Amino acid sequence: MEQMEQIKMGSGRWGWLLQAVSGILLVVLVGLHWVAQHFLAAGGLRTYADVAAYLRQPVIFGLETAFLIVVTTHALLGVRAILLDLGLGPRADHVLRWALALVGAATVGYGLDLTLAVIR
Amino acid sequence: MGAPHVIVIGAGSTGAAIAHDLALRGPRVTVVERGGVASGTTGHNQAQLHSGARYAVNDPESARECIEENMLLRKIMPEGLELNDGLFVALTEEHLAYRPAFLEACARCGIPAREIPAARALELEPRLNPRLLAAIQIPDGVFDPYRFCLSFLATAHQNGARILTFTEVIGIDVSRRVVRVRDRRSGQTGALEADLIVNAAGPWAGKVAALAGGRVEVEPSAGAMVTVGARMCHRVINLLAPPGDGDIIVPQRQTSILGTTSWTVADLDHITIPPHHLEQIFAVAGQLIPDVHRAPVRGVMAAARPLLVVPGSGGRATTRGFACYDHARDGADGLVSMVGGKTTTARGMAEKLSDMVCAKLGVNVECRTRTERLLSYRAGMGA
Amino acid sequence: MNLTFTLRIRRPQGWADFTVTVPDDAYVLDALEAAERHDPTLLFRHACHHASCGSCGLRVNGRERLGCVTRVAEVASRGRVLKLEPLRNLPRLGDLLVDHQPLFSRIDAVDLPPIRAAASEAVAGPQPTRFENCIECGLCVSACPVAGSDSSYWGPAALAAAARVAAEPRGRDVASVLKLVDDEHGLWRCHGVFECTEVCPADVDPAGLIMGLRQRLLEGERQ
Amino acid sequence: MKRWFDLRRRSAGLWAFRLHRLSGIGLVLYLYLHLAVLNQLRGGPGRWDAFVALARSPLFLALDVILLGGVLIHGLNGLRLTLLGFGRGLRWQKQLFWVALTLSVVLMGWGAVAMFRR
Repeated sequence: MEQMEQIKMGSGRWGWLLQAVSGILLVVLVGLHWVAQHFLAAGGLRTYADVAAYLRQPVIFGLETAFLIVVTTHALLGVRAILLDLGLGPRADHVLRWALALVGAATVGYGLDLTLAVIR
Repeated sequence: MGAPHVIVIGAGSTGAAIAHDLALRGPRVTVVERGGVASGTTGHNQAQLHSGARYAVNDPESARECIEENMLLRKIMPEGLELNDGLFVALTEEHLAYRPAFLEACARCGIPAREIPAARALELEPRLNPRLLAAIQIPDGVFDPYRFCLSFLATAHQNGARILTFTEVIGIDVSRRVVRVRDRRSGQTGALEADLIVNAAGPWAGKVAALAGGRVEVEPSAGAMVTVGARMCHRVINLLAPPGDGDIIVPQRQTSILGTTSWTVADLDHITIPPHHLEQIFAVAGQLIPDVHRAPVRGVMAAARPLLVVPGSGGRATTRGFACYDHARDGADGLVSMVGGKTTTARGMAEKLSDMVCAKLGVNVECRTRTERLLSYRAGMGA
Repeated sequence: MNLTFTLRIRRPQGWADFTVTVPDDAYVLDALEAAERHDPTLLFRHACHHASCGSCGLRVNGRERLGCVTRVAEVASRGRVLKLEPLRNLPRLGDLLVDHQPLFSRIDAVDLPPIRAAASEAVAGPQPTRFENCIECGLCVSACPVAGSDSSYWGPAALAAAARVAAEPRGRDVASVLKLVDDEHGLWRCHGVFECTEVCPADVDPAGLIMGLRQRLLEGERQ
Repeated sequence: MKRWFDLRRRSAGLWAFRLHRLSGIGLVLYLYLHLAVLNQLRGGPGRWDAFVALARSPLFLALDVILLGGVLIHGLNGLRLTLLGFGRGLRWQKQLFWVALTLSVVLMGWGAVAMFRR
């Protein structure tokens, strides 16, 4: 049971692995995002129409959503690692986990909502 | 009247072993040490768990003490020792001539000494001088002096002893059994009352005894040692000859300690090594294991080493043995001093002194340190 | 030939300068003992004087070293000032004196045997043993930025000890030791800074052992 | 915090750690700044296209180059740390960092040229 608890809480080995895997994924996703947004578009930045057209393509929408989720996870795990380094007590750590989970959900929610708004 | 209180001055191997012994017999024990644990003689010693073979010919009493303690230490601190035995090696005809007397003396002192073929010795210790003529295996070993003391003190602490390091003795009123101390960390001074005061201050035993008006005849000699940054051998390597300078190589973790020499020192706190001593060490050790000349020097050190002056010899003769002085004899009743000896025999020395202390305090409890297993040196002692 | 220079020692109430003269091949510890003769209130720890007890660790010009085997000539900066500070991340007892007990207790908790097999290569006769490489001096703990900020972190020395137990159990229960350190305040808190390995005077390579143990846990028992 | 910047006599590993943490914090800040800026898309083409024109100014491009550098060093050092975490390349951990740093600077330079030329 204790092992499961560790997995669920993303602590220890699983936390590190999640950070490493999401990191590797990001190398690909950031690369794609950067090339797609800045290189394929003329002049390096997309006009509103370009952005809308770009996001409507299902593959792009999938990739950008995945990117949003992975980058948020990686970023917040990073923030947690820094705060853990400052020596949090178990109670503060618990509060931190919940806070970061909420921030993560809010971030992804906000991103999706924004993307959908642009597509409609 | 609660348990009698004994103050032990000095946290070297002697003080640590005495604290352990007394703590098991009932008296309350407080150890007072000017510096850190083993920051005096014990810390700098050559870390050799003596089999006694070195002294079998010319100091059989010390030799018997060594072998007895050597075997006991293997039972009470089994994980605190490197137990790879040792070799006495002969390189010249002169060394061979010493062999019969050596073997016979070892037998007399109960030291298991077994001759092995020279070829076998070279197999066991490939870096030995190939010109080796003969080799005798004896139960030498290696310990870590600092951790040796920490083990005794941690066990004493668990049995109620208080260990006050960085606490300096600044005065002793022996008639009222009061020791005035200064805590070097806070700078505050204080007085500790005791029923008996034990002086285990090693080379400084003379100074401490003088504070109480007692006298201890100690020749403050010193010994030089060199550590090279490579483990040259797995066993302690001795020269098959009467004890001389630089004739022992002791492995210690990933280094080897070459030594030792001895000379009389004026000021114990400021020892400078006469230059030729290091050459002497390398000269002799280099015969045992030629590679020592190529290994990087890692540390050069000098250790103050109290040699007991044979009473009445006018300071000329000294012995490696040890002595307990009850200063009731010279007008300082209440102070007992223990001087000389070696770390290997610390437990045995402590037993003799604790017997004397318990007799004086009317505590008739037998010594239990022959069988009592020591705690790990990591157990801690609250100091 | 002697060396005369200034020891600038970090004391509780601030920096204190001592001008000392020592032989040119003297060690930092010799210089400290010379300073102690001027001012007996100076507090520092020492025992063996040849880097096998681990009690004389300190920071020399900002870097963790053992006083007993660090030659003054090698570290005295051109301006002939040697700045000495106590080790970090261990309770300070005064001047250059720190309490090693938290380090000892952690290594004791993972139950590292003090003795190990001496020779890795095949040797004639019975397998010789010797003391572990780690002399529990605390230099790695002082150099580790994580140990500095998170007191519940096991620290490089104890994690390296756990890795050593896994590599050479000598009767210890490896599974229970790994369970102790396989969590966020143990193996997985290390950020691969490798400063512990840089300052280790006994070639223990704590960071390498930590990463090796991570590999073992991640990839399971393949060796 | 002062201790984090005590780099006297320290080696590559600690530089890597400092840079990794610095770039990490920078990237997290940028992530939320970026998401906030994108909110202008809700204002329709007018608002967004005006913002895009502004974003092409040299100042923004310069900031983007720094961002690129941060992403590169964080990503490449992250790969280094993952490799090390699996027990690989331990003997060359310092060299791996210098490679990551050099690669980042080179690619950053190339990116900058590419961006400014358009």
